[in-house]
Order: sequence, then structure tokens, then C-alpha cells
Amino acid sequence: MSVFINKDTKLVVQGITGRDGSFHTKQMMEYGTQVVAGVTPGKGGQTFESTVPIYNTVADAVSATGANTAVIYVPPPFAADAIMEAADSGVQLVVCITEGVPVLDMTKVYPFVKERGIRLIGPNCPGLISPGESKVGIIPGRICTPGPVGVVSRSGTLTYEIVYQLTRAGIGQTSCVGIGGDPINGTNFIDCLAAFEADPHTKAVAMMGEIGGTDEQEAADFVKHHMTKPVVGFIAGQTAPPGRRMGHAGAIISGSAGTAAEKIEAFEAAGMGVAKRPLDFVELIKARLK
Amino acid sequence: MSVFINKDTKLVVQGITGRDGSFHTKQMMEYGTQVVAGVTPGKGGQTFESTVPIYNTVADAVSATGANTAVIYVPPPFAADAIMEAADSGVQLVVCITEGVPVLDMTKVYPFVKERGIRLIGPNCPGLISPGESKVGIIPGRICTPGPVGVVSRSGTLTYEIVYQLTRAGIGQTSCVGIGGDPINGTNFIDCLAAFEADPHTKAVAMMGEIGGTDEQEAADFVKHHMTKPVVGFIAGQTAPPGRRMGHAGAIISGSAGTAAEKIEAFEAAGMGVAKRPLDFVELIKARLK
Amino acid sequence: MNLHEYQAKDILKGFGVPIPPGEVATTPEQAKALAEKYGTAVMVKAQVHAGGRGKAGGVKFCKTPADAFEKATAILGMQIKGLTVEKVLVTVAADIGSEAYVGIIVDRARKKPVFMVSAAGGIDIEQVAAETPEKIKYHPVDVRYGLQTYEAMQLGFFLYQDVKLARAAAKIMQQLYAAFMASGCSLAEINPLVVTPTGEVLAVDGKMVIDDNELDRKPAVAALRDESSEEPSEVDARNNNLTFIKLDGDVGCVVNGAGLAMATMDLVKYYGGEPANFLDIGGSSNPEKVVNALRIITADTNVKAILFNIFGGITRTDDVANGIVTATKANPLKVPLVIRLTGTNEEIAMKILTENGFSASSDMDEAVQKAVALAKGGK
Amino acid sequence: MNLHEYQAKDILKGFGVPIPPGEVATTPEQAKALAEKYGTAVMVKAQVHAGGRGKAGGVKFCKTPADAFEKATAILGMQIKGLTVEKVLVTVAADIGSEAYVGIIVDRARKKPVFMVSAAGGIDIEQVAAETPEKIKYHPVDVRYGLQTYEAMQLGFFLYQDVKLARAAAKIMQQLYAAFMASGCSLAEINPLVVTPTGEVLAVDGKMVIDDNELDRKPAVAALRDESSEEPSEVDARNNNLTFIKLDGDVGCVVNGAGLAMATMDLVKYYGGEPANFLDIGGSSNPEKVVNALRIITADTNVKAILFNIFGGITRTDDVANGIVTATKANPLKVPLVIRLTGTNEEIAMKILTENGFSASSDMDEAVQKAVALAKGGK
Repeated sequence: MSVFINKDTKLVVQGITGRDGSFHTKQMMEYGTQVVAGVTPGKGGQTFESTVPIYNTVADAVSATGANTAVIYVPPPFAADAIMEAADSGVQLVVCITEGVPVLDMTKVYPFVKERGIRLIGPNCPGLISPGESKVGIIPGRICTPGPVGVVSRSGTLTYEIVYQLTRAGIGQTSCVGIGGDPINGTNFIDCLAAFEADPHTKAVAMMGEIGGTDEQEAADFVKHHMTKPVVGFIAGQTAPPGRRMGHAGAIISGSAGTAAEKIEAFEAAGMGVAKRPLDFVELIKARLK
Repeated sequence: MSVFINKDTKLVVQGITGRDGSFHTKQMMEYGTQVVAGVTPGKGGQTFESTVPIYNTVADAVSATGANTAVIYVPPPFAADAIMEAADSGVQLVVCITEGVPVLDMTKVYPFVKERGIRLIGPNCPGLISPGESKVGIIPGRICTPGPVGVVSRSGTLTYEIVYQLTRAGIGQTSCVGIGGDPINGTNFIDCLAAFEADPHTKAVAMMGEIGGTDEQEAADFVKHHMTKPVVGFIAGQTAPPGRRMGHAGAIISGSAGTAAEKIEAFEAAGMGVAKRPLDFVELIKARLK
Repeated sequence: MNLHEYQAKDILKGFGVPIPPGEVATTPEQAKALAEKYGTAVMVKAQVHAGGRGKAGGVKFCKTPADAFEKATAILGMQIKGLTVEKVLVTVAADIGSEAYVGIIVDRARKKPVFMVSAAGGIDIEQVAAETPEKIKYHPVDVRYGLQTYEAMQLGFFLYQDVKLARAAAKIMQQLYAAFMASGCSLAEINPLVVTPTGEVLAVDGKMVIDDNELDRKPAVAALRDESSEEPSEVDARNNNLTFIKLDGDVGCVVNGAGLAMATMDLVKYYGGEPANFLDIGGSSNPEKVVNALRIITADTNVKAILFNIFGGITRTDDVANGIVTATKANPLKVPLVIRLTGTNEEIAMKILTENGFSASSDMDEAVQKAVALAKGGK
Repeated sequence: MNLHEYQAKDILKGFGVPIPPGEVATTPEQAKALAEKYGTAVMVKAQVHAGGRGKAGGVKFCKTPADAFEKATAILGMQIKGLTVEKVLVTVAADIGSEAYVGIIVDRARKKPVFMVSAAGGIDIEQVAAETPEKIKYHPVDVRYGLQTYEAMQLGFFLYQDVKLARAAAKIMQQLYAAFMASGCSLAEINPLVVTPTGEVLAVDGKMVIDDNELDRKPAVAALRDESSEEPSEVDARNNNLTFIKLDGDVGCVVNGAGLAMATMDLVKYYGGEPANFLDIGGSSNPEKVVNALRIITADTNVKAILFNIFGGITRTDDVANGIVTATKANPLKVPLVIRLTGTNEEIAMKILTENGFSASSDMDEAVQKAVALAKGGK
């Protein structure tokens, strides 16, 4: 029914008592996610919302509660350490929401996580949701509905936009995964495409890319050679002036390898559907689900 | 007929133009080792003894000659870098003769080598020899002779002593491996015991340990549970005063886990033969070869 | 954040990289005095955040102090790619035997810093990459171990046959790597790395780009920012934690999230309009950000309509609504405002807006079309 | 190489570890002056390379400067485990609320530096390890990444419930780790790590052992060696690149390789003798080493016979033979010499020895038996 998270996801929230962490923990709990523990150093022994036990360290939280997934809402200077702490604690999936993590931190975090065979999603991502089962991160639950479409995106709010439009059109999702827009992140398009290909309930995939880098081209190549399920793609930044950084570290066109035109061409060459605007996903996906 | 090195070993010598490197390269060539390349930065393009081409880097040497093994005779401050260079060059076996490598260098080198799936022997070791086939390092060739005994030792000259006595008694060797006496080395007793167990030509193993650490105890445990072939052991330092470091970083009794008595007890518990002095190996091995 | 050549060279010098003596001048008199002090031929080099300074006439060789005065007079105040030259670097002119390129970037695909080195230096490395890619060696660095000596030597030998030069270059690469890591760079380069006729290896030009995410924890590097050389509205935006890029159109856009912001610009164009800017108010929002965003956008007199497109996730739409109310109360808008807003706390936000006389849509296409029409004076 | 407490503390202070003020005194007058300067109760602590200083009376609490004078008088010149106290550390006495132990060693089995921490500090950690092992937490550090903050915090929380104390301890552990790595330690410890009644976390004692192999590349650390506190013959040996340990027997041993040297000692004992020393002339040999080895051994008047046991590998036996000839020509031996020598260049070596009137064997057991007999006055 889903990829990466499901009803059995038992979540520990790092930074549970912070402004963002506490807000979104409540949202996740309301959505039905099993939030089994929180971590805030020095608040070990307290509880969050009178129900979720708080621990000083992730290791303590995992050994006490059997959490298998961690989500991180800590400020950027502490995010790399938080990811490594989670990866070392025994959880299998780490989702880092924090935006503004220095990229050199990620050059160190990436091999650390890989060595442990852990999946990292993010940083600088909205997390993921398997509608009706579990939500880890900040994707608004009410815009999603269960169904046959896998969604994967480098962007946060753009994902919501498209999921929202799919849902309004009655097209539900198996899982929606925001992989984040940073230059170095833990999970890429291909990882998600492979997971959706393997998930028996996913019948089609919606994929939102951006200008910058070559991840979309590689993903298109993967679609061409390894996917049996239809994929529809979109590239944000078609009108962006070259050489300017558009907020996301990802959204910069470096050299000639990252323009929207090239990426769209790669999508077309892979036989993917191409959405010119977010709304186009609705008809393109609908056509492919028939 | 041997472990780790054989007739197909193609050797690159790092530090081939140094005092020790050039001396022992000649010895290895005389023994019949295929020395296919040497490395000395700045001497690339020259030849050693008019026959062995010299390169500036190990990578150059390996890509030009197909060397599969590297041996290192460079001064201690450069040894860690030399090991990593070799491990990164495509060879499968790296033998580091250099003595005096800082142990903290080895805490970094060890995972570097392991990540690449390369075998490192040493540092601070005499190397190894498969009599009649190949010699890599500094073990004097004339003291060895082909035969059925695998030899593994933490010590250098003590190995020669015992091999010499075996040879004089007409007992030949499949391979003799000096693993080195440093606290952190690339290959341990168990690695060698497993290799000898797997080598069809090895019929018995002679193993020389030292006071300090627990490697011999672990080796004894391995012998007990995983070896079908007889093993005879010896521990040097039975009369060493506790708490003093005897040259080798290895030869220090720390806590209660490294005394000769404990190690000998472990050998006995594993059903191994125990040599009280080097000469005893002759009769103990002889008895086990019948 | 881009550093000026002189700033990058100061950092590299601190890590031991050999660099010809040089200092900054802001007047021709200072340039002349420096040339006199060095007592040798100097280069006068415009310090602006733009490539192609040489071709634009911003880099000049000066034989005498009088010459330095004259060239500095010409360069100071000059416009290069729209930027005014306010400072020049006066540096001892090195005798140049050969020119190589040495650079490090963070590579997305390899997830590592990657060295690029080429014996064909002095010119655009992009050109070398396009025309003679075999002349560039790429070498990724495993940050867990750092740049080992053997790796630096491999790069050194790629540039120079002579072992002394290779060793000197290898040492500079280790120093460059150390500077790159310590300063939080996303790019650092030496171009050209020069061998003088006497066999010295020198960094004659240096460039560094700092990852903006590093600046909070590296105050000494952050202090190098030269706001005088940037677009004032972009400086203002950054100082208020907004990502803003000025463009040439007339539809002002306030969006949360870079992807959605780009998609919004794309949609403005799709419906026949022209975006006036890229503006991302980011994730964690507070009303203050919205106030600043409106101030910055309305300062652009080209803007004929303003479009908010907010999809709340970590951004709370009620924060945005409060910001709109506060900002427009303090400074009533002179152009029409179109609000599209949905997601986290949408109900509260809609209530705030309605109570304060605003209308809002939850449909992106509808809002964009409306904004485009309003900018064209329609409706 | 062992460092004195005051040296270890100086290094730790350089890495930011909070340590009570203290200075070294070599006279009671200096100790008194320091106590006056600090204007508070002080500790006077013997600086010798020996454990159990406290039990031996080498560490004293002094309420007044006069008290410090008196205690320093008693401690200076005192013998602790055979070592004379030449220096005392006079340090401000900390108020002690609780005592913890924090140490790092290089662990052979894990091939990593390993932290050992325990809330049961102030006493021998070996005792804690033996009696209440659950009170020690072991934490290996992956040097590729270094000690991460989360790891240091885990250790901090193992020591202290209070987050402020845990954070302070975590910071100290990161500083200790940095000092450990930068100084090339094989051991570094703080025992006790103290919490004062006002909640300060302080290192009240510090110990460091440096890996001898690091000294060549760490001259500043090597300069801390205090030869006055070591056995002179061992200092002499080390300065000549020999590994020498003085023992109580009468058979002087010169061997190449630590394993063979130990096996030789064992064999001396096996045949009823007593070795006078451990002496390893090491791998790469030169004749000079042999000359120095003989000088050092013959200085021990207990020695009744000298045994060379050389198995040439990287050591060339001709070098050893030349050394024997040179040394005995310059200083004829007063005790009998037994030479066992085989391996690399054996033929040349035998020729050199024979030409100079020495006989040599190639059999170890034979040589050892002969040396033992000679030492007993036999043959």
C-alpha cells in the first residue's frame, strides 16, 4: 500500500519540544502516525502532550520504545549531528526536515548513513506520507488521500500543490515522498522510483523535478530501462534566468547540465508524460491509470 | 601450495630506491619473485637494476604493469600514506614492512583498507614467503623450504628462528606469514589460520605469539571451533617483567589479559601443541604430521 | 556568497598558499603608493563579483607607479557586467612560465568535494571542459579521510613532470583543500597556478564561493560580505531571511518554497504574464517576513500586481495572513493584491483575511491568471 | 613516553579543558610563593612517572602557604616506586562535589581509540573495571568522523543526569579527544573529573602517554620528555635508537627484534640463567648501534657474559659483525662474549668475525647454553 512508511512505522521525533517540532508532532499524531518517543536533551523523563515520553538521547528513546523511524526538526547547526545520532541508534529510516544544513556537513553525513545501511530522506525536505497509514514530516495530511499514485518531488510546497490537485480530482496516492532540494541528500529520485516500481499498489508515478543538477536526467534513464509503470514528470524553473540561485541550493543551473529544457527532453526521450504546469498532472495521470 | 602469495604474484615495490627497499628488492628478485615495478616519486621513467621500471605513483605502476601486490619500504612518517596509495591503486594485497608507524595513523588506515576489500599485512612485519614460489618482504629465502607447514607469527626474527629450525629438521612450509607486532595491524592470526585451513597443501600450522593483547586467545578459540588441522603455538615473553614495554608495541602486558601464562593456557584449552622454546616446534610439528 | 579575489587570497595565504604580495586600493593614489612600495611591476585588478574582468579591461599590467596610477584611475569606477568597480587589488606581477588550473567544487552526483585540475590554466575552465575534456583531471575527495598526500601528488604529477613542481603543487592542493573545508566553500579555485621561470609555484588569482548555510557558524567569513557590490533589494531581502531575485516583469510574486516559487513564475509566464521577481519566504514563517517581502516588492516600481501563492506545510498560512494584514495596514498597497493560500491552518488564515477585508482563493491557476490580468490593467 | 601531570594539564588547557590554576615548583620556597599568589588552599602534588602517588604520600592538601612550604619540603626528594621527586605541582585545591573518570586508550581489538568513562572516579579505574564493570561505559571512536557531539552527550549523560553538567562533560570529552589525537597519545585520562558544589566541571588530574612513534613528527611534544625521571641507561639506549630494559640477571643480551629478544630471555631462563636486560637493536641496523649496545650493557657491572643473538632479515649480520669488531677494538671486553648469528649476509659476517678472532655459532640453543654457563663462571 505504500513505500518507506506505513502503519507499522514507530516514530521518534528529534527536537519534539521546539516550535516546529511540537507543532508538527501534534499534526502527525492527529493524522494517526505512531509517535512513540521524543528527544530533547535535558527533558528526558518528561512527556509531550501528556502521552509521548521524552528522552535525552535517540539511543535511549529507541531502546525504550522500539522506534524504527526518526524525524528531525532541529536547527541547521545541529542537524548533521542529529542525523548521525539517529543513524547510530538502530532506526532504519531517518527523515530530516531541517532546511539550511551546510552541504559540507552532508558530505560527511552521507557516507556515515550509507555505511549503516540506513535510509535518509532529506535534509531540507517535507518528509513523506502514506495516506491513511502514516505521515512523517510536514506534508499537510488533509491534501492527501489513499490511491494508486506514487509521488516523488525535490520540492516541498510544489509537492503539496500537485498532491492537492490530484486529490481534488479524485486521484489518491500510495505514498508521497519529498526528497528535498539540497545538493546532497540521502534519497534520490531513482531510489523512490525503484520503491514505487516494487510496490504492488502503485500504478503510476508523478515526479516533480527542478532545474540544476542531473538527477532528473538519471531518473529518466532509470524510467526508460527499469520501470514498467507509467511516470509523469514536471520541471520547475522553466523561466528561471540562468546562473542565478533560486532559493534551493538545487535550483541553480550549473554548466549546461541542468536546464529545464534538457530535463524535459530527457523525460520525453524516456517516454514519460510531461506536465507543463502542475494542473496538467491530473489529466496525464488519469490517462495512464486507465 | 600457499596462502596470499604464489607464482602469480606480481609485485610493485614502494620505496624501491631506498637503502632497505633496494637491498630487499634484489633479494626478492633473486628468490624468484616477479617484481614488475617500483615506485619512487621523481624517478618515474628510470629503471631499477636495469630491468624493473620505476614510476612516480603506485597508480601509474599498476596500470602499466598489472601488479597485484605492493610491498612498502618507506620511512614511518610516509608509511600510512603509502598503504592508502597502494590500497587505492588496484592491488589486492599490501605488505607494509615499515616499523615505527604511529598507531593513530593505523586507526585511519585500517578502515580505509577494509572498505576497499584489500588485504593488508603489517605494518612492522617481515612480510611473507611461499617457499619456492614467491617472497614479499624481508624473510630470508634460504631458511625456508617448500613443505606442508603453515607458519604465522607476530614477530619477525623469531619467525626466522623457527622456520630455520623446521627447515633444518627437514620440515618445509607452504607459506610463512609475519603479521607484525604493532597494536593495530591489517591481518591477524585468525585470518591466517583460516587461510591455512582452506589451503589443501597445509597439513599443520606453527603459530608464534607474544605477550600483550588478546589476539592469541582469540586465535586459540578459532582453532578450537574452526580448525581441523593441528596447530602448535609458542608465546615469547614468558619471563618479561609485567608492565614494561618490550620493543614491540605489542609486547606489553596490559591489565590481566595479555600474560604468557594466560595465552599458553588458552592454547592448551584449545587442544593445541605448546612449544616451550623455539626448538620444540620441530618435534611437536613432526608428531602432528604423521 | 562570493568572495573578492583579495579576500580569497587572504584566506589562502593563511593556509600557506604562496601568493605574490598584494593589497587593496580604493583610489589611484593608493594604487600608486603600493606600486612604489613593491618597487616592481604590478597588476591592477578590479575587485568585482563578475567573471571576465580581464576581457572587460579590468585587469592591467603596470610597469611603473605612474602607470599604476593611470590604470587604477581607469579601472576604479568602471562598470563590469553592471557592477561598479570600487576597489582594485594591486599585486606584484609574477613572471609567468606556465599557467595551470586548480579548483574544488562540491559535486552533487558524487556527493563529495571534487578537485578539477588542468595544465591548461589561465582561461575559462568551462571552455577547456567543453573543447579538450581530456586535459582536466577530476578527483573526488572522501572527506572522512581528507586529501591524502598520495592523492595530492597524483594531481601534482598530472600538472607537472618535475617532482619538485609536483610536490609544490601537491602541497598547495592540500592547503587549498584545507581552506575550502575550513571556510565552508562550495567552490574554491586558483586560476592560474603559475610556475615562474625560477621554478616557484604561485597562486596568481584566487576565487571562493561560500555556502550561505555556513555563514551563521563562520562569523569571520560572513564578515567578508561586500554588500556594496550587490543589488540593494537582494541584500535587504537576505538580511530579512528571504530569498529574492529581481527580474524584469510586472507581476510581483510572494511564494513559500523555491520549487513552488519557480513553478509560480513559470505559470505566470504560461498565462502570458512576466514575473517581476523570485521571492521565497522560506519554511518556518513569521508575520515579519511577509511585511518585509511586501516592502521589498513594492519598492520595485515596475510591479503592477502582487501575487501571494502560499501552500502551508511548515509555513503556517495564518502567519502569512497576519503578515499581510499588518503590512498593508502600515503601508497601504498601491497595486492590486491576489492571494492564493491553502494548507496548514488555512481556516484560521481565511478568517483573518476575510475579517480584514481581503479575499483569497485556494486555486493556484485561478490566482495566477487573475494576477496576470490585473498587471495588464484588466479586470 | 609518559607526560607529567603538569605537562598533560598544560596540553589539555590548550584545548580548552577547564583546569584549576597551578604551576610547578622545584623548591619549598617556590611552593610557598605559589600558595601565596593563589591566596587559597592548594594541593602540592609530586610529579613523577608512577601511579599511586597519593597512597605514597606524594599528594597533600595545604591550607596555608606555610603548610605548602612544609608539605613541599617533605615531598621534594621523596622516593616513589624508586623514582625521586624533583618537582611538585602547586595547584588551587578545588571543592569536590563528585568525582568521575574519563579516559581514552587505543584499543587493539577494536582498532580504534576507545573512551572509558565512569561516575566512579578518583580511584584506580582498574579496580572499578574488576569489581563493578557495569559502572564503566566504553565507547569506541571512528577516527574517520571524530567524536560527534551526540556521542559526547551520550557519555556526558552516562556521568550526569543534569543536562548542564552533561553538556559541560561532553565538551570536555571533545576537547580531550582533540588533545589525544593532536598529541599522538596512546592514553589520555582525566581522573578525577570533578563537579564542584557550584556546578563547575573541572579536570583535577590529567595523564597522557604519548606513542613513541609520534615523537619524530611532534617535536613540541617530544620536547616534554623529562629524562631526569628515567633510568639513565634506558635514556642512553633510546637516544641511540635501541630498546633497552634493565633487569636483574647476569647474562647481557643483544638481539634483533622484540619477539626474538623475548624468546632469548626466555631461553636464558629455560637453561637456568638470568637475563640482565632486554635489548632490541631493531630492524634497519648499522654498526654504530652495536657499538652503543655494547657500551650500555657493559656499564652494568652485574653482567658476567654477553650474548648476541642475531637473525638477519632487514638487519644485515655483516653490519652487526662490523659493530662488534669496532666496539671491542675501541673498548676491549672484560666479560666473555657469545655470538649467535645467521640470516642476511651471514657468510660475510662470519668472515669478518673469523678474521678478527671471534667465533660464532648459528645455533640459538647452543649459544644460549654457552652464555649461561659462562655467566656462571663455567667452561
